[in-house]
Amino acid sequence: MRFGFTEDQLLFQSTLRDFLAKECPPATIRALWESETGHDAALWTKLSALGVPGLLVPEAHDGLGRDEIDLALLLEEAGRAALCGPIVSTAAIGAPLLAEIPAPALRERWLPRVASGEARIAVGLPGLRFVSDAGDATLLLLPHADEVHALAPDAVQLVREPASDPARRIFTVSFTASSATRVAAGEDARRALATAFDRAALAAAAQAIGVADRLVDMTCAYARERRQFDVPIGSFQAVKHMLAGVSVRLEYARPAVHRAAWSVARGLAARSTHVSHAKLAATAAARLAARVALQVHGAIGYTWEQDLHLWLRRAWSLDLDAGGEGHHRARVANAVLADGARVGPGETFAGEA
Amino acid sequence: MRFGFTEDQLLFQSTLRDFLAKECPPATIRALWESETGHDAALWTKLSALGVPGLLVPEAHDGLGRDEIDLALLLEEAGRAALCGPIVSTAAIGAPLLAEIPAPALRERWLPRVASGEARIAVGLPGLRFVSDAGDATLLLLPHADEVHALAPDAVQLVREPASDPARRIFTVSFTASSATRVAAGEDARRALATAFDRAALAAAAQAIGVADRLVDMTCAYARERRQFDVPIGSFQAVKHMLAGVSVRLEYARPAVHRAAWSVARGLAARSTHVSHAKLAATAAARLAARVALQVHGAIGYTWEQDLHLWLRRAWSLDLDAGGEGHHRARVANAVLADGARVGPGETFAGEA
Amino acid sequence: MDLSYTDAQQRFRAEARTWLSANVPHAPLPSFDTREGFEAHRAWERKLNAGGWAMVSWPREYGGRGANLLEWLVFEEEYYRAGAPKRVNQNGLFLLGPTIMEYGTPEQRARFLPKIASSDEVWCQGWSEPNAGSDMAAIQATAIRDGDRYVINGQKTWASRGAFAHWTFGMFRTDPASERHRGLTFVLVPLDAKGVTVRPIAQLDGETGFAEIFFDDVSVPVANRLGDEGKGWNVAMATAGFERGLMLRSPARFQHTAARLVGLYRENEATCDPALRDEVVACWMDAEAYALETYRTVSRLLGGGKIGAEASLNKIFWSELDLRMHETALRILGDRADLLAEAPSATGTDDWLDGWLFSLSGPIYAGTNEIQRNVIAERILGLPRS
Amino acid sequence: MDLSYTDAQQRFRAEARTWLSANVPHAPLPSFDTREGFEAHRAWERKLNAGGWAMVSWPREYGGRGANLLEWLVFEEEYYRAGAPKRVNQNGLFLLGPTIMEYGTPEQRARFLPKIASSDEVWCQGWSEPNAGSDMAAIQATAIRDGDRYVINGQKTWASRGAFAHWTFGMFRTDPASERHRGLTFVLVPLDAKGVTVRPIAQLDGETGFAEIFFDDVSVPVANRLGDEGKGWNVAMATAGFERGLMLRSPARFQHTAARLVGLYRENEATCDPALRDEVVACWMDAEAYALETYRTVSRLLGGGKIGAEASLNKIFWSELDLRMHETALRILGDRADLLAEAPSATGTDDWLDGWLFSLSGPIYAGTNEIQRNVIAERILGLPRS
Repeated sequence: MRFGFTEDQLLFQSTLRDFLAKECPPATIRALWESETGHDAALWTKLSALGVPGLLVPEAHDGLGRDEIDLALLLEEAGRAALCGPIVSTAAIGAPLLAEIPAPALRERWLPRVASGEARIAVGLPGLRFVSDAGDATLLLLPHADEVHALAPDAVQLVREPASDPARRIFTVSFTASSATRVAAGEDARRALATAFDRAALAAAAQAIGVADRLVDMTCAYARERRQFDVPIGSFQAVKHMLAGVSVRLEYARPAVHRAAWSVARGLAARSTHVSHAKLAATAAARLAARVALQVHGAIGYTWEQDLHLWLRRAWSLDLDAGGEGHHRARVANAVLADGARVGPGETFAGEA
Repeated sequence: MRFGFTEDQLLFQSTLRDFLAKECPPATIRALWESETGHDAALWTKLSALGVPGLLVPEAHDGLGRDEIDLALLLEEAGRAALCGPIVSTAAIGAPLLAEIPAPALRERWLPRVASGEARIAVGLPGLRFVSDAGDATLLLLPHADEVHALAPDAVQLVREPASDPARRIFTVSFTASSATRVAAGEDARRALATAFDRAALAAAAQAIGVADRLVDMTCAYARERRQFDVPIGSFQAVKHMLAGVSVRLEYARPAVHRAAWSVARGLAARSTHVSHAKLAATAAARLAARVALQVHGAIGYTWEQDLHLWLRRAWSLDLDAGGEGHHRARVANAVLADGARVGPGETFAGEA
Repeated sequence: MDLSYTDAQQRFRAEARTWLSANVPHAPLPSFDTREGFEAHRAWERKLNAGGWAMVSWPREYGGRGANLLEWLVFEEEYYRAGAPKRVNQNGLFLLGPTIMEYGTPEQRARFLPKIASSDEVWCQGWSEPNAGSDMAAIQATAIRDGDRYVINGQKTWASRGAFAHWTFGMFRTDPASERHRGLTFVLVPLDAKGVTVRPIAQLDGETGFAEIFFDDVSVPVANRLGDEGKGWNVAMATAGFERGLMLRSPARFQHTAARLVGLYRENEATCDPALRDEVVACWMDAEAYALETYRTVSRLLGGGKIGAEASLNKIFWSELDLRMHETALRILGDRADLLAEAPSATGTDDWLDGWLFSLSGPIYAGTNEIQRNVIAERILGLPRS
Repeated sequence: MDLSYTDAQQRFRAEARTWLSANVPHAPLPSFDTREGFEAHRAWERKLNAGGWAMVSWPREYGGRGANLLEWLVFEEEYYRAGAPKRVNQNGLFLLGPTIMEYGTPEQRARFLPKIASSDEVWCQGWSEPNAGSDMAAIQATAIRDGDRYVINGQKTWASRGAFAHWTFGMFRTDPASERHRGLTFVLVPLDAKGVTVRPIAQLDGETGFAEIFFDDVSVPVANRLGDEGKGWNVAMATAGFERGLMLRSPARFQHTAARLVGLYRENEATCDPALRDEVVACWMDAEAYALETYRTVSRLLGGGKIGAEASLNKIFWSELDLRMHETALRILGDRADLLAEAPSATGTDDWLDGWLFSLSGPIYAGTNEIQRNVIAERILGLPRS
């Protein structure tokens, strides 16, 4: 029992943090917003050199062969940089889904190209209306009935759905399913899609933690600098207590996300409950952080030119990705209120054995 | 259109306030707590001299013949004094129910005795488990199927249900209904009981306003006096903003209670919706006031000897009287979400014509 | 207590309803934070004024119809019920107008009020400065007396509608040696004056909702001063009272939103989170409470009362309510909540997204809610200053 | 990251479970804020200590079993799971004990710790004074050195369990000329000493949960001082860290409440407000989050980390959670929520009412949550002092 990361994992995280601080400043995010595809080939090449796209790709396919615990750290850093796009759709969802479905030829063909940064995968998930990052994907994995279908970009019809968060590139996707496009069916497909959904929700949760961290940091920095009534506004108890309230919710969301990552990595039975808890807690913390950040910044935070809204928009839109509050709350409720549910002290890690 | 009280009504209210401040100080409330019946004959005699028990009794039966608007003002003052008992069960609920049911002989016999202070009425309400103040009533009006039955104290079995708020004198009541005890049936009984329920909920709401007012006053006084860190604690923004938050909820609950009183007095179709809104808003404001009052007082407020808890207990228990949050929320929801519900601007007073 | 309308009030309502139903544009106007939308909204204001409905509570000589505040509430109800356009000149109509009525000379009233009513002159407020936000007494922009003129220098910011407005009103330091709220004077400045530079600022929604205004030796006649020299703080506080208080945010606005929210919930009830039912109902009750409290206040004012620090209660209540209603609407919309209007799947999402973005500014503008809580604590509850 | 228990930890859990299941009293003990209940709880503590379970993380020589903090968490889980009694000597076990371990001399450890473990000596804290609540540095009670003794005068208040406890620990001003947090010394005082008067104070629930303690020329040996003279603030801060931090409120306590809340909801699901379902689930998640964060903290401490200002985060989180869980339970109980245990209709209401009344004190004791928010803002977030 050790609830914490290895030196190696922490080094991986700080390397990413430094890399993104340097290579992915707000100006880059704004350029991605303005771009046609929301994807920056140069940045992706550099991320690929770090192994990011292939983080969850088995080493046999030229990936790093890491698990969802490393993934959570990666995505916290992505959130901290307000970066999304293929770092989520490909590295966090597409690659591991591809690795899981029983289609060896497909894996052989695509996984090395994911790891090299050459291919980007967009994934449709059961129950979700939109597909993220479909506009720039080289491969689409899409659900149809209880099957998974693999499609080339020219075999699908995409309709872009512009959103308030320009980083959220979502599409309505239609395609003709056939036996030629089917790559998994039945229980295999159901299991793979369910795990992919959990990974998507975990990805949103982990990003939300990074987003909330960054919002707190930016807002504290502003509150230390900005003076009114001849003192820094951060010396007012109203400001202090709002920010302290964010910290409380954030610091108790963080371990829920890390635990969910562990549960997905180990394929635990309670995985979905843990993921839903993590998503609810992390996106709620991020939303609260956004609310307080904007209130403390005041009018300056309400402008397009100030960078704050890069993270505000992420905090708001992560909540909408990979299942909303109601869906995740119902998943936890169904588990916790079920007959024979084991919910008391000593049960938290009882399923790990 | 005039949303406010007459000079006469305001004088009535301030007279009551002065009277209760003098005749019903915390020591009296504590004595009522300790007493067998929760009823103080001497105080009741003085209140009777002011006309309180017969406030809603028609003048023809020696009452003041006033309506629920005056009643709301009376009960705000009762709340401010932490006084309940027959001022609620008899004056607010029992007397007007008696006046409404089509049983002239019963009215002739009891209403003058209510007005004189000689009789006290306890009322059972449909859907409610307990009957308040039954232990000291001279007459009980109890629902049975869709009928109202009138019973003498010796014809009912009472089981006292001790509650955390010693001012809340509640009983489980059982009795044998017969044609001899029946005083109303069918639509008459249903309508009378429904109005009685609304009056009971209005009574709780009006008391809650008075309770919240008093809690805010006491807490502000304490925050001005109590010093920590060499300044009055009321100068800390944390304390200020908590109390300001209470004020906001309280000042927007108050007019909802006054409007509900008007609607009950006029028997408007939307009466029940207005009463439920009033009860929800007023008890929520009182609960918030209690929460903040205790937090600002700190440990001293957590003692039995400090008077604060006289009002804390009222704030907590009024929420439980006359239908809980879920019941009242459902009543409003059913009205607002109904087909053809008129809910937009210009509809607030559309039903008064 | 009498919560029924008089026959005269009913007739007034009927008249307003009839006129609005005949005249309100069928299609929504473009946003008034674009040049095109700004002019479309001015055209609507001119039509409204021609019908005598621009500001019903003003005297007839200034373009009103001499209605009392209750009738004004009734008019607002009909206005929102009709789905009529937003008021592009709200700063002129609801803030500056009442201030000129109270502090202006007869000449100023005659000069300015009719053009406010007609929106021939659209106003923005010029109060905030980069270093004077919540701390408005930290104003640094100066208006130095030079004979019968003031020469203005400095910078104002967060002027809503500033990008297209014709005039601004604000406080300037006429006594450069003064500190805090002393030595300030309320001055009206035409934005086409020499030395004025307006820099539009893009908002969260991408539109240029507000502007910075730079003053470089801008000369205005002393006749543009409202109230006495050095007494600008008092004049501004009266204006702020109007803003936070009655006029800027009439209950009808929020009741209209609440009714739309009820409709949205009913449309999506089968698919949305069931917990939202309680939220929708709570929002409706709060909108209703805001109306009730406003009728109470208006009754008090008609009886000779004054509006005071309790305007701070209003500000907090409506701004939190507006935010909560829009948040609830977005939660009902679920994964479609942040679709822009042009998104193919945005049918039925109406303008909830834009409304929500705007509602986020509610707890900030017109004095942050933190400042309002200080006011409530100190001026209503009598708690000591820090 | 490894979230599975070792075999040794599993065996430890099994051993604790077996012992507790054989020894935990079948019927609840009377409240430890009555004389009878106090002694019944002491008897239970003696049994616990005889089994070696009083304080598993202490060294064996002081009555513990040398377990590490992870095992302590496991023990707490089993303790609450078994429904075992509240810890009457929690101030001694969880606050003073660790402080003596850190600041005490070998003699003090040998003298005090075993009697804490056995509850032969039950402790109350003597920190607050009438004028030193949130502002603990305003302490006025004095302990004046006289040779090898301190002579103590003054008053302490809000001493939980003070009515029946044997000893108190607290800060006293040893330098009468000193101000604020300087010149304070941490002293242990037997409550049967000459000159000590204990006045029980009745709480909201009517029980004498706390007491005032008056000191009138009370003489104690210098050996009763913990840490250096004048350094009491540092010693006390360490104690406060234990209180707010790990020990006083182990996650099992709240997970036990959350599990009971889940059960209560399931029993009443058919009749209670459906909105409560979400509340119950939210409470369960927060209790789970508190456990997760505690395991994370313990892992960090076992790796050599220290507990610092983040203890203030804990304090806020568990106190708000505890309140919310009990409020939710009362809302489930509806009109039976405030029935006393002796009420005929109180079946199935368990002790939720008492638990709720106690939970109300959570945001107040151990440093108000307002003080904790200041600590978080200043020491974790780096915001400037006021």
